[in-house]
Amino acid sequence: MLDKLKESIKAALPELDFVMGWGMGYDPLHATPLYMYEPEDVDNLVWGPLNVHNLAVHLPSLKGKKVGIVVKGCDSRSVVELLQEGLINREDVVIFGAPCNGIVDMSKIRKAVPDAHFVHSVETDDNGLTITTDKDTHKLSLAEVMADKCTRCRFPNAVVADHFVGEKREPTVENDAYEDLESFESQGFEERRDFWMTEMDRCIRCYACRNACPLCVCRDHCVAQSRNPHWVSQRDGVRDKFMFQIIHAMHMAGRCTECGECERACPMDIPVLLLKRKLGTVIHDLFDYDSGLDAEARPPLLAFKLEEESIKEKDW
Amino acid sequence: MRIGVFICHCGSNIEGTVDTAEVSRIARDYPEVAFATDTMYACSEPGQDGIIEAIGEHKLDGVVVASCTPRMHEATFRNTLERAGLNPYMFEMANIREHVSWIGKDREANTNKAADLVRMAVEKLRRNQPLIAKEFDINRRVLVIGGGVAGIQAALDCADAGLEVVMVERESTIGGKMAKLDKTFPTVDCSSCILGPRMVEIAQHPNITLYACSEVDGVSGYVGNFSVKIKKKARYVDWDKCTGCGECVEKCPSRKAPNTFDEKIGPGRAINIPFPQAIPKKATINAEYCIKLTKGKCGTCEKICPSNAIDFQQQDEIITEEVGAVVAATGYDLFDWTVYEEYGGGRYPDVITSLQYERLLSASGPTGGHVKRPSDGKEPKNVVFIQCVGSRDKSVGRPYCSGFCCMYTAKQAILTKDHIPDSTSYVFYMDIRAPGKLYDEFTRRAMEEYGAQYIRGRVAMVYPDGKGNMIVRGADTLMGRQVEVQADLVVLAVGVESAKNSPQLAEKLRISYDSYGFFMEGHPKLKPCETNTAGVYLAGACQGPKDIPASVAQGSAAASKVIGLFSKEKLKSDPQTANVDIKRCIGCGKCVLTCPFGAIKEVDFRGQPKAEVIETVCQGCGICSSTCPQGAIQLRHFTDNQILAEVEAICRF
Amino acid sequence: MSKVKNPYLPEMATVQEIIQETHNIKTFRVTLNNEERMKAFSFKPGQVGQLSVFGVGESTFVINSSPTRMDYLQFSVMQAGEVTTRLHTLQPGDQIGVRAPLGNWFPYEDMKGKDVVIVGGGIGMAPLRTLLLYMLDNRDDYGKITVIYGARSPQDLTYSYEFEEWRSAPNMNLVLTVDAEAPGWEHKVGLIPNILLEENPSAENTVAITCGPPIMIKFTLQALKKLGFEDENIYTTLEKRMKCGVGLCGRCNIGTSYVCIDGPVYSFAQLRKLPNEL
Amino acid sequence: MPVLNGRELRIVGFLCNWCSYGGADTAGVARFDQPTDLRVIRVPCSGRIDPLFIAKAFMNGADGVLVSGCHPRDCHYAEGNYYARRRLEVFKQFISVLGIEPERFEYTWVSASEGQRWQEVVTKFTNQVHTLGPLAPIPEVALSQLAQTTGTDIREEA
Amino acid sequence: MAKYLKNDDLGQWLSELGADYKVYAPVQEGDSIAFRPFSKGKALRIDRHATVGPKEILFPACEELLRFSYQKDEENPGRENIQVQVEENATPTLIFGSRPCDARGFDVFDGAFTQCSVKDSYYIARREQAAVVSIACTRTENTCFCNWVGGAPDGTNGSDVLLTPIQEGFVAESITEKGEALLAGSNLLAEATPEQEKEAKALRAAAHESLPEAPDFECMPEQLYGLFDNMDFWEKQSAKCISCGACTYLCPTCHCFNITDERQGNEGERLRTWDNCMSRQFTQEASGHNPRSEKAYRLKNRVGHKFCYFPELHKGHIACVGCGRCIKSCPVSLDIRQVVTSAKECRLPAEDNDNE
Repeated sequence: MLDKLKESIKAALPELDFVMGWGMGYDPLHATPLYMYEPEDVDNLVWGPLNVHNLAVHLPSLKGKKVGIVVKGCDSRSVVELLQEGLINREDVVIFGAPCNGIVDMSKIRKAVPDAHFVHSVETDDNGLTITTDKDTHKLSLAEVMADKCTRCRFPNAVVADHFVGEKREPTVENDAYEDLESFESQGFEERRDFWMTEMDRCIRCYACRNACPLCVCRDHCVAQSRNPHWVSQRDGVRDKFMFQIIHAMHMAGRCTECGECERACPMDIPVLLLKRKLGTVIHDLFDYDSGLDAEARPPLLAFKLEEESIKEKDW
Repeated sequence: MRIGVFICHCGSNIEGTVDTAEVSRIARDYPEVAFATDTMYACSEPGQDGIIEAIGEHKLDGVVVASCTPRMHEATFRNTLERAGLNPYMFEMANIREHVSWIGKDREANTNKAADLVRMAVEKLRRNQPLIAKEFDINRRVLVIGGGVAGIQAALDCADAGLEVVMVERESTIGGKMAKLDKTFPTVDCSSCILGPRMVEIAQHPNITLYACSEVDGVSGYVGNFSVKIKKKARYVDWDKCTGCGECVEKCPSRKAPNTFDEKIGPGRAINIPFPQAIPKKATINAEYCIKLTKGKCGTCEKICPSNAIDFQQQDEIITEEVGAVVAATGYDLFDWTVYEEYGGGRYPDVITSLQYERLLSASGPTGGHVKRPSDGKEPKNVVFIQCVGSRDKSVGRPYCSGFCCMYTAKQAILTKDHIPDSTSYVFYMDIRAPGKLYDEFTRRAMEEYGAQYIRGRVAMVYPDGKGNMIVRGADTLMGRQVEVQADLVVLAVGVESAKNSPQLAEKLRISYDSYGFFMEGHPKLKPCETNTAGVYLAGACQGPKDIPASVAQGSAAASKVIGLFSKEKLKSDPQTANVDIKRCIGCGKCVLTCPFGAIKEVDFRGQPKAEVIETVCQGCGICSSTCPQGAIQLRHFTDNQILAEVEAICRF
Repeated sequence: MSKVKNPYLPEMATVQEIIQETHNIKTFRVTLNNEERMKAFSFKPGQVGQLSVFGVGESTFVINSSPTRMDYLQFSVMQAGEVTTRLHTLQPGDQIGVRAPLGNWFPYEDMKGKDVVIVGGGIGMAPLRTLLLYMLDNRDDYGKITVIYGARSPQDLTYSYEFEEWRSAPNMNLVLTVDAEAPGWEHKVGLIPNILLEENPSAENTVAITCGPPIMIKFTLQALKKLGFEDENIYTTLEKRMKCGVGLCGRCNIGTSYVCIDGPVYSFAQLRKLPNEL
Repeated sequence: MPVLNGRELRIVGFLCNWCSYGGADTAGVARFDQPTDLRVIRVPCSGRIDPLFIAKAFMNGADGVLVSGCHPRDCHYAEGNYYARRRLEVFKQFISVLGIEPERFEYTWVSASEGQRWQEVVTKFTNQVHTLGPLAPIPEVALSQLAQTTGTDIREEA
Repeated sequence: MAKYLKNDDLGQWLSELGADYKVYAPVQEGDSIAFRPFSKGKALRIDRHATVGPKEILFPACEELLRFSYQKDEENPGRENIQVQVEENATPTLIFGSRPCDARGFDVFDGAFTQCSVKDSYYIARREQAAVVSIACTRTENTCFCNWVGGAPDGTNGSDVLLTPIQEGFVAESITEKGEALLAGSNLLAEATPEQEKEAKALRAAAHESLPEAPDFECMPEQLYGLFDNMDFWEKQSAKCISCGACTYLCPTCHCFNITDERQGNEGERLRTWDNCMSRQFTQEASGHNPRSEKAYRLKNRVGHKFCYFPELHKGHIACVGCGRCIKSCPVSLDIRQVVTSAKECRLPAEDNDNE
């Protein structure tokens, strides 16, 4: 399948400035975004559970270029969302898709393999990963170390693609039950607050969560660093850090596809996706809307109905 | 910045429950406050002079007044600043009367809260920018919605002042309710004699364009430049050709159509001219009853019309008119009295409404001015009037007084005696409300000179006696006994309610309406004919029950407001509009999508898409500001930083 | 605790006088509250200061009064960002913070005995004014002084109330220009580089100093080269986003040179050696 | 100092100018007694209210936030409260994940004529917030710095 | 004179040190490790590199440079005086568990903040009162390259004490007088036996061995100046960068900062906070001009600063310690080693005579 993917990229490359995919990174456990300018670059392309990055994040800044992008199912929803918001032109992007079996969560790997920083080699196959460090070898099934988002994946195949290779996969689940959220919210309000206080306190305000987010399109103009408007100060208390995460989440309401890049990018392992998951379920329940599926849809918070079926505000 | 803070006593209105001296002492310590004092009446002349003096003496460049609601006096104080040479927008108000002193008596809590509100105002003011209103052209045409007496008055006053007037009337003739009346109180002069000439003036005035049988379909734009869509309803008669000769009406075989002008007493026709003095005097086909339109046969009118005016193909038509101001004069409708089971719920033909009775009294009515009761055409000798039917009655959701029923009932009692000298009128009433010039004298005349029997009490029941008459049973609370009156005819003084579809029209005009559907005036006392939407004015009963003189007065008042508005060379737009920081805007277009006024357009700035506000179109709602994730579009004087500063002022201290 | 002086601590100062120069430029005359410090204060023409509005922030401005006239320190402020906007709302008597002097200065010592050509545009006249007044107050040390000062319109010229004083100095040529004809304007009309060429000052034993908008500097430089000036004898002052003003915060560098301490005054010969990242 | 001797809580109100602010005025004119906790911020339209203002209020120590606008269909700006309704509803459901009781935030519609209703709304909401009690403030400085100044490691206690 | 500390006594020793110092040590939070105030009974994580190093102890992510308050004249509220206060709160601080690369980061800080024309009094106050007890690396991670930039897994620069973990304990060596005092002050530390010393030495040597061969970076300034205008190179190198601040904030040598004011009512403070040269706002001017508006310029400046400008200004000292955090925590795994070696290997165009 990888060969087919390479073939189709090579075929399209002459028409394109470059194609974004994944290549191997600094060690066998890490892939990294690969920019393919020449046919020989395409030979470095890899496909598998290490392709964690959502490359759609780069698309809005490539306006004026004609580029290709390789997408997993989840990535493709970000592309749809960008199309919907008019931030990229459909004719300027060529989308290569392939069925995805799921990607790994590095912190799960670190838990399973404490020596993950000393990895010597990694082999992947249909059953999972075999990780060899300077000390020993670990056989891990993909299910063990799979990112949470993949365990509830509804779109393993690209929802939009110009070239799709391989056989489409069945979704893992039909509906997202939001069990993680349910279990979190089974706690009392004070416990939830305490949880965020502890988690947010270690934030270093690097904004990797924001910059890794394919839909945080304000980026250089984000209110996090502006004085007018002055939504957050540069203090390092929980108040401003938490406020920023709330801003991020609310700005994503109705747009977020829960690709999880914010959480994956966080060097401090703060579970910031949970906030967006909450909004995801609220939006879904209120407006029967899933983002990133229909480039023609009007997003729910930029629309209204005279009578809202699911909002019972008059009861108060 | 050097801010001056003025805490108003409002006599004892504020000072009674707020320690204003203490508030001003606290305010002195707020950032950039250079001067703070309490003052007896900030809005009075000495109060305003004091502010002006302080501005000069303390070199103030911003002012906070803590007094009543800004909805009352914001404009007043902005003027004060302007007179002192400051930009009028370097001003904020803290509402310590309606929101503090009047809603609680705890002086300590009130003083503390007032000080907080002043702090919020100071923090907001610190972030104000001087604003200069943009000027724009006025389209000196006015739309009058409704051709009743109030609308007619407003239209003629405007037209006489040289303004072009567009009048839209829902019915096929203007004249409204007044045209249906026989006589008017308290002078008992002929209604059509005084209204008729005014209607003719409308028709003939070179400045007035009349759309009868039409409705307002949509309104866009803003003061000075409204664009109005008018739906000309299909009437199946080409009015350019129709001469109003009435032959078609004569010959029309469909006689089941309700005669709405005669309040459905007396026969109607599918094709009709409401009454001989109708303006415009044109025939209209009621499609529901027209045999041709319902069954495809007949077409008698088409055959006999001497001017070939009949057009069965006619469709509704939408016309757009551009105007600079709107006067809403849509009047009222009558309460649907059939909810009163005790009065028969509409089952007895000889229980009629006051307006139906008015038609029976009228020479142009179905009985030619001879009072004949509907059931058998007999002249009634005992007429019972029941007042407050759908007025002052919480049980039917109409707790308000309709205001003029007492008067017209008295008038009808007098007229009954005039028409049938051997008759007796009985009036069941709750209270007689006759506060107006010559009004109380008039009701007394009805009792004293015309022998009307006034019985104070509610009617418990009206029922037929089985011999063709009605029995009215009620209480005489003055005498403390039950009474029963045998009645040949029962006339219900039915109350007033807002005209049908008033809320829908209000939404189109973007004005408020109360829970009964009456339009909200700008201020109950000081702006009785303005609305909260600039350029939209009210006349007549659409704002609340009103009799003819009051409606006419308000029609003139609304006209004078329009004339005043149009007397300006140019209009100034409220400069509190949205503004794009082009360096922050990423051109995502979310603001363009959500602006209800189309006031934001996408422009190209050095190859990048950016948002741009059309300042005269922007109404200052701020939806764009809360939509823009970068905070690149900010509503002036309600910027994110200002609201955040207010939030901080509340939460941090 | 270390004995090292706190480089971030401003001195308190009082705004004495505010002059509205143009629609968006105000000049502030300030004195340090500590009289001893004010008396002892010394700086060199071209050095800058950081003005603080506490609660808003700091911003860098050249001290455009002359070291020879020390009744006050003068700063001209064009309204652009948050700090400048706030500065514009100040009134005489208001308190601000000052960290000064900072940075390097014009080579006024090396210029002695030479002719000087000053080319300024708009707010760019501010740093040049301090040098000009210094030279006027030490008139014998310098040769002929040519000042070419231009702005978009007559209303955009700063320090117009001083033009008479400048003009009346000996061996001095003051040339004023605006971009387009304006009612009542009796001086030159045209772009600064063109007027410079028209004036045709000799490059012989002459130092040229220019300051203004980037586009003007670019063409002025070309004009100066045409007139025979060498890069070594052409100076300008640079502007960068600054925070600390003392070479520590890391944002104003061009390669190894930190504009806040190694600048703001550079000769074009120096700039040519630095990486191309203006 | 809004938290008057412990009797009051911090309650922030955002009211649209045309309806609810007028409604509150009407309540005042009618001398309808109300609790004193609420501080009103006047905005042109409920559509101006970015839910993040409410979040900011909670972060800064508000114990309750009340938003009120024109009834749907009655917006002075035609559509503002429709957008507001969606955004505010989403926000109201969202805050539970932050550990803020949804009852600390309500939004409602009160027209300029509904003075009585305004009194009821304010009274009911104030009582509702008092039932929940004060909301613990979110620290403005890093917890580790707090530890430094208090000399105890609050992490350990948590 | 090496000493020996048993693993079991480590907690006790840190508690003892706590009497004179505020002790910071690495602890786990989530999947990350950070330096936090030590308290007994708290599990230390010294088996792998901390996610965020000890830099913030001496250079806090946020600190108050000063506090100010506007004070009103009693008689005339229009007259405001401003009081400015600087809180001097540096206390004796001990950093335990840093790695040699982390400690070497303080070397760079010393260069940037203390050996320059204007000195940073805040940093100096803390630095003077700080003691650093580092742990030598006996195993090197895939992202480690300290030997490329002049460091070593057992490097001593910046540390007062270096511990080498051996079976069941640590061999402790003092580097400075301060370190000597630290070791002398406790009965928990015994004299290390020759076997223990030998074991430590062997482990350290093995660590040296495990590192990849170091390229010669002598030529880097020249190479980087030569590549300055080669935007194609920098655009390709920075293509996958998302301009976040993970690399700079986690870097033990990055010392750029921002200064902002905050004010509430009449009080406020001037804050110094970490800033990030990879962000566009870093050099954004009010006029709209930005000398480093694209990420390619910013990566160029970051690499240039570390491998060219800083060494030029500071006796060849590269402003990178090879800890590998910027690689490991980069959301897109951008590898600075690869950027620098590519730059090194780039063939520069022949000297252009016009270009002086």
